[in-house]
Amino acid sequence: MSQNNISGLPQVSDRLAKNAMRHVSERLIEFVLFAAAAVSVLTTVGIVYVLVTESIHFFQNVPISDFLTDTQWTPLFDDAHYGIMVLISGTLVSSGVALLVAIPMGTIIAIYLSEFANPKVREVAKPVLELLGGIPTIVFGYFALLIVTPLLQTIFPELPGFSLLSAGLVMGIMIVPYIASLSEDAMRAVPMSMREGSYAMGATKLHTAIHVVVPAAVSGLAASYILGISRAVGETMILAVAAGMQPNLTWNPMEPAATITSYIVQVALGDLPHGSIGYQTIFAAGLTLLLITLAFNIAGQWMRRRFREAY
Amino acid sequence: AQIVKIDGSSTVYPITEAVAEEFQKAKKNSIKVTVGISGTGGGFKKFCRDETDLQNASRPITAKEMADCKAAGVDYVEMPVAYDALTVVINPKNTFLKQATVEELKKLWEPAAQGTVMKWSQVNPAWPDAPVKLFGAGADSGTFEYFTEAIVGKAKSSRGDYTASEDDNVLVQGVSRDVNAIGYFGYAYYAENMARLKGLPIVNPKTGKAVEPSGANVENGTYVPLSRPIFVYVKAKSLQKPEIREFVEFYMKNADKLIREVKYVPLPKAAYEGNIKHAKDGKIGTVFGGKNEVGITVEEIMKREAKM
Amino acid sequence: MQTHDQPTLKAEARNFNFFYGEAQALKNINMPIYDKKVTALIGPSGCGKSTYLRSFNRMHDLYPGNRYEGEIRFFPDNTNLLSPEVDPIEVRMRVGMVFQKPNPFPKTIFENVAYGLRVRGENNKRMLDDKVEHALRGAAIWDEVKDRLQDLAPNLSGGQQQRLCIARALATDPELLLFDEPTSALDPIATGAIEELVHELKKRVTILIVTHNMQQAARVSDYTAYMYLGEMIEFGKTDEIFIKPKEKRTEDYITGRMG
Amino acid sequence: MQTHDQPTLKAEARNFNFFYGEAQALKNINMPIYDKKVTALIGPSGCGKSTYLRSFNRMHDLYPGNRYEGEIRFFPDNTNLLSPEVDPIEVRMRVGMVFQKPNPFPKTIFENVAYGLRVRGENNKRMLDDKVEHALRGAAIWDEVKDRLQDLAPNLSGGQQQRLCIARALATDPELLLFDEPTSALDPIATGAIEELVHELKKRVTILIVTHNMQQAARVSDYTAYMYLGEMIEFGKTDEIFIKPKEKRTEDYITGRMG
Amino acid sequence: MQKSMTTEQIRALIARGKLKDRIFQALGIVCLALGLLVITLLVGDMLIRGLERLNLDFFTNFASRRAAQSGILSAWVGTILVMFVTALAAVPLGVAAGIYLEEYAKRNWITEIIEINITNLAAVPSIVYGLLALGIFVYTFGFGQSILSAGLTLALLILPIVIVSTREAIRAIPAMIREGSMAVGATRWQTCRYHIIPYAMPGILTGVIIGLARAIGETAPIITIGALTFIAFLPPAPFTVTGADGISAGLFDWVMSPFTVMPIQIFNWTSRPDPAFEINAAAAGFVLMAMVLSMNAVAIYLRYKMRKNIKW
Ligand SMILES: Nc1ncnc2c1ncn2[C@@H]1O[C@H](COP(=O)(O)OP(=O)(O)OP(=O)(O)O)[C@@H](O)[C@H]1O
Ligand SMILES: Nc1ncnc2c1ncn2[C@@H]1O[C@H](COP(=O)(O)OP(=O)(O)OP(=O)(O)O)[C@@H](O)[C@H]1O
Ligand SMILES: [Mg+2]
Ligand SMILES: [Mg+2]
Repeated sequence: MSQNNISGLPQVSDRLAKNAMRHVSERLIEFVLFAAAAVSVLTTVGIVYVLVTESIHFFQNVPISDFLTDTQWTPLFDDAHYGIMVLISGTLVSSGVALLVAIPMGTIIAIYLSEFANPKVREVAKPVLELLGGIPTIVFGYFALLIVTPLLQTIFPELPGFSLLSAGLVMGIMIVPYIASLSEDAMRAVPMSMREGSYAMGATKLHTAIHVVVPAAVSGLAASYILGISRAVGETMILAVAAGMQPNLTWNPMEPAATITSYIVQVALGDLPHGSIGYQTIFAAGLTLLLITLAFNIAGQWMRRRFREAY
Repeated sequence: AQIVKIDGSSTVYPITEAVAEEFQKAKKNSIKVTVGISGTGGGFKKFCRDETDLQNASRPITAKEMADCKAAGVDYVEMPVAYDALTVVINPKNTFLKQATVEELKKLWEPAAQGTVMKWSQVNPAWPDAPVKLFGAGADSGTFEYFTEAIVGKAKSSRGDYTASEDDNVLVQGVSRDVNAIGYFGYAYYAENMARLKGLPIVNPKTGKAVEPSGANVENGTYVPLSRPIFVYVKAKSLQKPEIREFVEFYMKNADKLIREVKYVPLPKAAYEGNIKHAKDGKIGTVFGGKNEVGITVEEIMKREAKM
Repeated sequence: MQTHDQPTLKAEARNFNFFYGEAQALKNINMPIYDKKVTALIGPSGCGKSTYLRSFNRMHDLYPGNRYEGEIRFFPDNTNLLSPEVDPIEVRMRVGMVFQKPNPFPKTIFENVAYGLRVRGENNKRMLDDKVEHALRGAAIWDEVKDRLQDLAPNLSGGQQQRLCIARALATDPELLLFDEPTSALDPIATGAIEELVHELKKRVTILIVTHNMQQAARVSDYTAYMYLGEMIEFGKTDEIFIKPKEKRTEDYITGRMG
Repeated sequence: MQTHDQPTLKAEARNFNFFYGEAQALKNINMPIYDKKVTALIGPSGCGKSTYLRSFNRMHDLYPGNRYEGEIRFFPDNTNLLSPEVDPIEVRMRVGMVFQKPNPFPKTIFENVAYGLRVRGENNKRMLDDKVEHALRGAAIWDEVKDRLQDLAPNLSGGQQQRLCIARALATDPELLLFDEPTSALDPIATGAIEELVHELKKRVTILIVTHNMQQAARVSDYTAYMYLGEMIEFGKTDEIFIKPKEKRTEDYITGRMG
Repeated sequence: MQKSMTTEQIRALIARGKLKDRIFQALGIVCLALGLLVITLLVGDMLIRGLERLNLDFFTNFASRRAAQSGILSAWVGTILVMFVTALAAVPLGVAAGIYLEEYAKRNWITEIIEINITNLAAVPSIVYGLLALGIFVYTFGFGQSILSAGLTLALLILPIVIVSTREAIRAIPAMIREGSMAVGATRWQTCRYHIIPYAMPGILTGVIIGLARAIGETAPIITIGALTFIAFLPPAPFTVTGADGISAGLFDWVMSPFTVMPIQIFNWTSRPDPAFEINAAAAGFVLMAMVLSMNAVAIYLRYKMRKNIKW
């Protein structure tokens, strides 16, 4: 290489001089990025603050033991009971039904789009599917009530007009694009050389997908599941419309029930005076939901770490 | 720009919206009106924080809210604007139910009925041995509070095992699809869905005669105890502003026509005139003393207000 | 079965052309591959060796826009490997491959080697253990990994990864083995082991190997093909190609670089 | 500046140990790297050559759990490359690297080579054009890619990719260049060109090169280090190492494989 | 290593494998078709029922008590403006947070807390965000019941989605790309800017697409912070004269304006007694779908283009 090439480059001392500036700007950028990540923490702090301050008032009037053990939830009735288990059961059952639909269906669609489908199909189907996530949930609610429930009633004649089952199923459909889209991205990012290795062994598409692509994309799949679960747990309107809003301690999806979220939205937009005990129940319920999801998330994180180590 | 800010109950919303629309048209958009639907509770929160001029309310202001308003120095004029007749509805295919008494409804809806009264025959042996499917307003609503007080005799005292919804159209769906269903909600939803629902005549406890839910029967005062007034609260300070005064006046003058249009039941003319007068006189405060009352007639409200 | 002079054919390219979309990467290639012999492909970087090799197990089918023309006949059944009627999976079951860049799966070392067997429906633990060990020994990596079979394969060193990939290909015992520079990431000892293995293997398998190392080509192969800019310049017995090539270009390439 | 016999130090490993988590990959290495000389690292696959090489530009810093012990001194400024006070970025600006597996960015050929310059703030189009051409010529790939500089680099053949990566490292003119088997994916012609380049480069740069090819080590390097199982077995002038190594193990490795 | 299978056996095995392939493919098509069917059903139903309202007046009228004259002017304008604020806040913030967590953060308990925190936020019911935003944006920051408050609220709501998809997209980038960049002396930020962000972009865009789709359909949280239902005027366009005082609006005055959005209109219309409003709701639902699709069209196109050029 020529002489001018050398002179074109900064000398050692030059480099050190630049270093100081670079250091500062890198630090600054890191700080900005950190601040962005911290926004989520601040949001949580805010949410916890909002929930806890109001819940304190609530728990001053309602013993926690009642809250946890009572089997009735009638906080707005004259004869008030505050058994949160009633709402928790509705939340868990409806989310469970939704995930039983969304996870298999989303995963299958993701694998299909990433490994099987013709690229043209993929490029059209994916965005159209993503539309599902944008339909106002009230529309889904009526869909569940007016179309899915009657359809299910032809299969299960004893199914009531409002049930966790039909709300959960529709919720599952709504969540499908979350899982399908994110999982498909993760699978598409698996290097081709990995697939080539598998195909060269004579593996079929399905075998390659299940034994090479999915394991390689497992982190993305897990993340999409977590988002899907979260979406299910946090969903409101579908349940408010189609699940019956009937506080009912049940683990049977064929029954109507209320969930934490549908209860919260109902009361938050209802006629109750703010600051009353009845109104404060929504904060206690919200806090409970937050703690439940937190427990699940911590467990999930722990499992993921174990999984990564073992794998 | 001059803006009239209104928020509150979604039950009162259709009326206020109609008024707002006509008012803007009449004023050629020189005055703007906005209406929100954050619920009576959410609305009062804003109203008592001095953020809105008018408050739509499907129930009278509560003691807690009165205190909040007071703390913020918000005075208000209470104005009943329409009747919301609660209508008990059944499926049109239901042939055995011709009427019901308050006692029968009480048997069906009281807390003791929960889990035990599951069949029609348990309420009245003349009725068939078929399961009852119950639909009703969410426990957070003014409708619920009023219905329980009127029927069960104690506000918020109800069985819990019924399908509840904030959205009365959901209840309409529920009742119209189940022969054994019975439910209650605002009159307007019945009036608009008469093809799919049957309104159940309720026996007037005083006269002992069954009265059909209808605009006329509400207006002539025979449909008791399930007719209730709904309100607009106007901030006294706002009434100093000409545009708000104009709006309130417009509201009361056109109420009768517009309320009929949106299928609610208007009050007697005198009530609206009284409202205008109270606004002029600055009659602030509520006549309910922070609690709801059942069976109170508009005349009585007006009388009390006159005394204030 | 046959005399040394007249080897039977295992495969044969006939008027074979290959296109990456519009760009022609291989031009009218005619070349026999003899049964149970080692054929070396040599030629400068970018001349199309990998492209040619990957045609034998229809790897190009995985990408849209790639196009074959002509035939690659496979014997004894005399099928055209490239024919649309022929199932690429069957081709790949019969034709194993080791790639130029090592590409272990993100699985354990054991599962990497057992992969091909599982694909073939083998799930017997004892059997798998046996065959995995056998293949790892064959690829001269058993001693290094025998105590860490449950470790993740991508944590191995580059050379270890490549040998693992060789073991993976060996485990399923294919009829034709394609090696794309299998030893380029290996040290001399491992290279020697692999070369010995190739010697051993050719008793049973036909081998097609790309190499940049002329000595290696000379050492291990029976036949050598010299490619240049997508064309097959010369094909012949390795001795002849290395001692007196017919083509000037082949000679230049080999002699210029043998020392 | 210095006599041939007493070369100045460019870097020196002192009691250097390296750990992947719990597993020790390098054991107590002491070794000088002389200025403007080529030092070859040889040794069997998995012995730690890549690990050692990657320590010089703090590549291991990118992963949690990796641990250095001891020092690598860098001259003339006599800083300890591994010291936490030293900015790894600065180290990498001065120490270039070519990896064992070619790793072009999924960008155009031009942008791959220009990248190091852009990182240094160079955005002048003319200047970039010049330097990119220069570097590509240096890596003996200019003729092949000069008409397709805007093509995506991952579409190149394996050998072309590797030369591109060499060009990328050359473009920024580092003080010390680390080569991890740079020619393993290359054909003899390209290999020859790279070797010539190394010869050329060492007038200005210090080079540390891992190679499995003993001839290559013998041809290009001034010093050679033999590693085995994470230890530095022997270090010395290449002539001496290859002709009469002090250690039996070195001799076995070299002689057993030279032919 | 002896030959263990005959050609027939192999063929049978392949046939079985291919059968499984086909069964799975059929399953995939069924699942996909089911999803698409629901979409077509819902969108088609909205279109058919709402068709009679889908004329120009519907887009240029404000809300009215008469279903046939009621339009969505303030709603679609409001939705576009709110989405603009949301995207502008959520995308940079989410991408930055994702980059921080993947490329900068050390694996320690602080990072772990942030991680758990983010996944946890995804499950918080949207109405709770409304309650939070009411306290923070509306009252504490004094943004009032404005487009700004709503946009930021929804941005917080979809932040977890953007962050998670960013992180996963980054994780999928092979380590050797990062090594290649760092080895020429690039700083972390340079590596992010030249490599990580561009290569992660398709995945990030997926997150943006489903995040915005989520945000555009939300009702409860923005009702809570004070979105209106009847509003018969538009936010001030920049530099136009507003009201009688003759002062013209500044470039950003619209962000502080009261507003309504499409889903609130839909929500309101579906709960009206008069069934005629259901037609409006259907028509508005269809328009909303069209808005989701066109809002995402750019992102979808970019994702499609970028994906083609990235391979390793
Ligand atoms: N990320 C890692 N985690 C754990 N162990 C590793 C990792 N990378 C390499 N090793 C192990 O460290 C040892 C040295 O590896 P290294 O890559 O330095 O070998 P090498 O001498 O470069 O070999 P080759 O010539 O095959 O490239 C090997 O046993 C390898 O399995
Ligand atoms: N996917 C692809 N798309 C377009 N062109 C390609 C693609 N893969 C390879 N090429 C081009 O085809 C030609 C032959 O490539 P091939 O990989 O077969 O070379 P090779 O002989 O194996 O070289 P090397 O020894 O460097 O591995 C080269 O010019 C290369 O740039
Ligand atoms: Mg090649
Ligand atoms: Mg190595």
